[in-house]
Amino acid sequence: MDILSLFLIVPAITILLLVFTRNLGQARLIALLGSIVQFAMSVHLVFAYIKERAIDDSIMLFTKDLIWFEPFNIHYSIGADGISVTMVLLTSIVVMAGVFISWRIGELPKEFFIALIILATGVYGFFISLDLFTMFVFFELAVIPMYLLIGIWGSGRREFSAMKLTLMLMAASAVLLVGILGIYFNSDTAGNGFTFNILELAAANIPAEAQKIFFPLTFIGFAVIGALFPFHTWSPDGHASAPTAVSMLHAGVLMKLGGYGVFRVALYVLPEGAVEWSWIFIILSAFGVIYGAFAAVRQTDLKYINAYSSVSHLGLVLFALLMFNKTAWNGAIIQSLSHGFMTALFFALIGMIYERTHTRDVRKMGGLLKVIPMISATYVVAGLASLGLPGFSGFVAEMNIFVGAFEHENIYYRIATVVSVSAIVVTAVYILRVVGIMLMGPVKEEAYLQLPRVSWYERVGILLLLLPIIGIGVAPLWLSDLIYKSLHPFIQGVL
Amino acid sequence: MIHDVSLYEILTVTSILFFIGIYGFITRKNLISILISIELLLNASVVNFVVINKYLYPDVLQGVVFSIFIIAVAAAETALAVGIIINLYRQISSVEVKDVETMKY
Amino acid sequence: MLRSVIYLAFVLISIAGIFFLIDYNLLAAIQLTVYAGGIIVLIIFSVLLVHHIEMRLEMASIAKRITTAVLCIVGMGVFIYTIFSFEFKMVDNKQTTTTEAIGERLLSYGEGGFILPFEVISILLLAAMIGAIVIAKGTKLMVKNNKPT
Amino acid sequence: MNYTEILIIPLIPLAVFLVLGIFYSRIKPAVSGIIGALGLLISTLLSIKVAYQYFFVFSNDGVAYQTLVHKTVWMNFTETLRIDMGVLLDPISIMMLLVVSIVSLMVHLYSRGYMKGDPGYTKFFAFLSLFTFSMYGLVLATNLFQIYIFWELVGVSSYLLIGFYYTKPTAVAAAKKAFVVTRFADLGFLIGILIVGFYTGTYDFELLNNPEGSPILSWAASSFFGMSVLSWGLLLIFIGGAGKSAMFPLHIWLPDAMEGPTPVSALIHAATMVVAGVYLVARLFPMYYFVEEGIILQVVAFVGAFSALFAAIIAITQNDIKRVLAYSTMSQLAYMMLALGVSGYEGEAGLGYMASMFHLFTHAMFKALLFLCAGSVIHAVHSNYLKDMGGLRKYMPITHITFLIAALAIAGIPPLAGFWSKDEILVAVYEKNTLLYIVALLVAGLTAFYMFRIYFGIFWKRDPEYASTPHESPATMTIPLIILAAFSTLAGFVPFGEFISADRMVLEAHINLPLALAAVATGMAGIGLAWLFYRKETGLPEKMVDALGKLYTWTYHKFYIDEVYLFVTKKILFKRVAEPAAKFDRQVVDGTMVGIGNSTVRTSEKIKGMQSGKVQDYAMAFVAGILVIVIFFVYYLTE
Repeated sequence: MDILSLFLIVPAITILLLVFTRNLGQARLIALLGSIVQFAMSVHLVFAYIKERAIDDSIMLFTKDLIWFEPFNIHYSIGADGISVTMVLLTSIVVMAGVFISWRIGELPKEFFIALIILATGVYGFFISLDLFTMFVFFELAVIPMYLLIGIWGSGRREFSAMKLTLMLMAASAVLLVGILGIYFNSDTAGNGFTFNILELAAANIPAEAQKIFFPLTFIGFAVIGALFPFHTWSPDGHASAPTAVSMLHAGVLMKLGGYGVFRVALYVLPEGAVEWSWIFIILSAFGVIYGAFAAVRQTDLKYINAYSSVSHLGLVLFALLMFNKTAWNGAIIQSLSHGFMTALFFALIGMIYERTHTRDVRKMGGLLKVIPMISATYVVAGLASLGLPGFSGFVAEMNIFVGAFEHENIYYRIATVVSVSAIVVTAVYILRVVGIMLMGPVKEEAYLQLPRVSWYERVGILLLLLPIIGIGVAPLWLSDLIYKSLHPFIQGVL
Repeated sequence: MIHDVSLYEILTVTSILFFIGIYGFITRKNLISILISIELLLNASVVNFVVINKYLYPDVLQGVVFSIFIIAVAAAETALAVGIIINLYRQISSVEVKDVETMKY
Repeated sequence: MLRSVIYLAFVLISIAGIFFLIDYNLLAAIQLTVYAGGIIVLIIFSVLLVHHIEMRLEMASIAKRITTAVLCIVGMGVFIYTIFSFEFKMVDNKQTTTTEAIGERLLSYGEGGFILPFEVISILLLAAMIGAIVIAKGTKLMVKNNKPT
Repeated sequence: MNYTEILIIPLIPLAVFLVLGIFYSRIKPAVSGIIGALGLLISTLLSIKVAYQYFFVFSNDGVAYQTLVHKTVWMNFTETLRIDMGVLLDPISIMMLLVVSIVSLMVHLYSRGYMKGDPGYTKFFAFLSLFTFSMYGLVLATNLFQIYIFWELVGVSSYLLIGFYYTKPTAVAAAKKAFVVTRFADLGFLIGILIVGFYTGTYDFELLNNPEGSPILSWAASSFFGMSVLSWGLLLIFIGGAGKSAMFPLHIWLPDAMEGPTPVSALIHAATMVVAGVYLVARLFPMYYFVEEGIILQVVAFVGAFSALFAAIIAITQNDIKRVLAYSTMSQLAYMMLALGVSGYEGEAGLGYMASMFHLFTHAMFKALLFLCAGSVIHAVHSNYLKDMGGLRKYMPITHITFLIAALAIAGIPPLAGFWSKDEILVAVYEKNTLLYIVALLVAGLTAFYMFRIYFGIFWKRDPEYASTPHESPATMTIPLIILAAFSTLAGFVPFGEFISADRMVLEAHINLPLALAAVATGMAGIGLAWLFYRKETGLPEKMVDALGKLYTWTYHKFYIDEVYLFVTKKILFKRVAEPAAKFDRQVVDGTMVGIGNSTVRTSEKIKGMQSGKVQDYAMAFVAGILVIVIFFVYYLTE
């Protein structure tokens, strides 16, 4: 059994078992077991990968290839490099934390966990796929449960948000599909027939004309889910309505599909198109970085603040990816990971706060540090991590991005870098504003004094997410080595 | 076999019949009228089958056989339709199309 | 209403006349018995059952009628034009198709036999019959079933 | 050198921080204080040992002091650019190591008394340890990025400590302000680092600071708006330093930062963190000096001179003693900047550099002492304001004496520490630029004046009605005062030039008698004036206030710099940028997206009628469609 396929099989088994559960207790137990197994597997994968990498120099390791639709040459083709390995690790941790955070999910627990794990399966599949079409299938598999999760278990204007989110992502998928098919039908440069396989596609040297047409389609298709300005508006509403664990998975993992897809497909397969178009998307993403940060400053709903913060942070990922520089790419991947952990943590904390105070309006809260110290202190830490404090993962990522982007030979690109660097100040403003209003200051309502303390499962969830943030931030070398080596084939593809 | 009447005339007649049926089907608002229109449509096609069989391929019998089938189906259909109409009338005392629209919802 | 049914009867009988003319006696007979005899009666009965003499016949809106009329006339024009522009290869034939031939054809299970459709049609007819009965007296049955013991 | 020992120095506070942070609720407050102080004592002893070894055992007479580096890779950027973590030993880093250790130790000891009974006692010590760790890291940094990392960390510790009384809205606001303002400056710093890294290909101080090395020589290769790009980079780095060291116009956070507990003000906002900016410029001094003939150093000098004067003037009018001290700190830091700005590199010309570092050292001692004394006073009268104080010399003799020593030291009265260092600065400035010298002299006089204004105000003026009789602070607080007073007295006699100079050679500093006399005279004049104004209680201050009118109001309101900032941030950035951005997003961008959705809905509303469910309508459409198709096929395709 190859260890990558297990990432699809284990969730499938978990889902199967979940079908037979009868109540919340059983459902969460099964889901937890499943996620723990996944986590163990992903940790094992990291070590197995490091061991294998030492002796194997091929681009992808642990590959497996089965054909599942002969007429179009569609394969179930999987493999992993350093980037997918880290992404899988991120996913498994966030899923596990999500299960912990949803420990007391109210209605339809079984269905909730099933949808959650289907989503996770889609994400795993996406990260390990080497076949464009299979990748697309998993992409859709990850998006669809989102609709149910928000529509059924959400709050506020959940139907609207769920609809908006799904429609925008579907529209993006449509664009993406056109791009993928465009790639597919231009892939026969060597006369061996069309192919969906990414590695073969990258080697095929798709004609430059076709690249220029299909790069924007592919890029936008992926970038919508990566919250590229101006296609980000599904994210604030979606986050605001989604239940906690879904927000976590959504912001923590699902939005990473965008950056990953851009990197793996748009840049790798269509490098010439990317060079041709990069300037416009750099402007958009650099603008998005600043814009998201400024928009976050004036929000009052915690989730909105965080959603806009995500727009800002993920704008940085796309920005870095377009810089065609190993350092910046390294930063982009680490930023993806770091943002994944951080927003997941943020949303988990927001969920806990909301559960206790029944409001997400920062103006209505105050002095929470006194009342729920553990949650509030973690919120401060998460905030500091988010504004790029050294010692946390965000700093490592951002510095890689900035240094890498600044290495670009074109002065305008460097100026764009300076512009996006300035977002760190605005980030500090909106983070500290929330901390100042919500956590510090006098306690605003008497009722808050009796808020329940943090429970063990919440504590575990928090720790699960906090430790990687600190881990990456304190010792980034192993992670960046893991990623850096895998970037090599990509940069060669581009230059 | 008649020589004064050619295939063209008969087909013209059936075409006219057919479109009268269509006109009736679309414009009438009464279920029974619609039923009658359908009979016209079916009959027009039956005649076409038979006539073409007769004039062009006298050796085979497909056209005739199909006509018989069509007649049989038409009979069945009419019986059912009448059953439905009567039942409907019992329930809502009307056989107008606009009154039956409630069934859509 | 009743008048239109009578006209329908005339049309059907006329079609039977066409069958007679082209020497398909069996078909003509079937046409007369099934259509003119059976279906017309059914329809007449239903008309009598559901129709009151004071009921006004409703028609669609004028616009719709005109559209449909135009459509039909155009369609008819197309049909007739097509028919007349096509050269049919007329085959001269004098033989009368016998009922026996038709019957053999219907029941043969060899090449070109129609045994299977025949059986299917018979089952369909049966089903339609039962269905018609059930539907027509549906309410009563239901009332009977729902009656508490 | 034994690098393990050096590594242990910063790691002890880190360990203390982790222990206190993780076992936060399980640890007794008293124990946490002891752990913190004990840990720091070890660090201090080790620092002293390291300093001794470096300067005396390891030193090679007659030759320039070596830079000792011990580092390990922390993160790789490219083949050449990377972040190392390590320790760099050279005279100034060791000097800073001593300053940080001593002041931090004193503050730890002092806080055990000052913070007694506070609910956040353990937290306080944890943060204090975090700060000390970060400061050690900053001081020992081997490259620009390491210094930036710890720069941010000290910033955040400062944020946490200013906001220590987090239920007080003013403290929260001050903490936020401090962080955001310095963050803004750090933005400059970061961009500066990026520029320097890009053009020189290294972050390492060793390589950057080599006067003949390629990084420095590369400045001529590129230019941008009339200045070398490298100069722009250095200017941006200086902005970072100016933010931390509260140079005008980035000084606004420092006075507000006094909302934090007083020991914090002493440690962070007087002695250590705020000098980081000065330290940064000193650390990169060869670069500043050699790149484009020191063009940026002139900026440094003028910014320093202006800030010194500006802060000294404001300090005169403030009534909150901690704010007076804060402005005084700002003024003194500016003094050090000024000295760096006028300094040369080799031999005698490098006097400014040496003087700046010397002043940094002495200032750390007496300013920490001043703050701790102020803390002691505040502890006794429970107020920061001069109007609530007076006549305290009777109640608090130790505080009184130590405060007086510190005040005399800062006023530049021989033989106290401040005299020696300030005199060197004045000499250095005098040799460079007369205008700056006059400013510096004026600042010296003003310094003496405002220091003695509060001195007389606290200890001599008539008693206000005390609710309860103030009494001397406990020994835990007075002992650090005494120790620091001793340092303030003796620090001036350290032959500083032998240890620290721009080119690492021994620099013989000598007293320039006329200049020294002028400085002392100015200081005495300031003190005398203060005596006249505030001791004699002649009502002169009020008269002066009336006479100056508008000028006084302006000064009292700190020249409305805060208001300008508030206007820019609140009115322009928030109202004109952030709010429109948020609105724009909701209405225009989101509106477009939702609009697409809505127009789809509307279109489908419109065409919904077609799908009426009426078979007859369908039939009509069907017939029409069939007709179209038939006509198309028959008459178009067959043509």
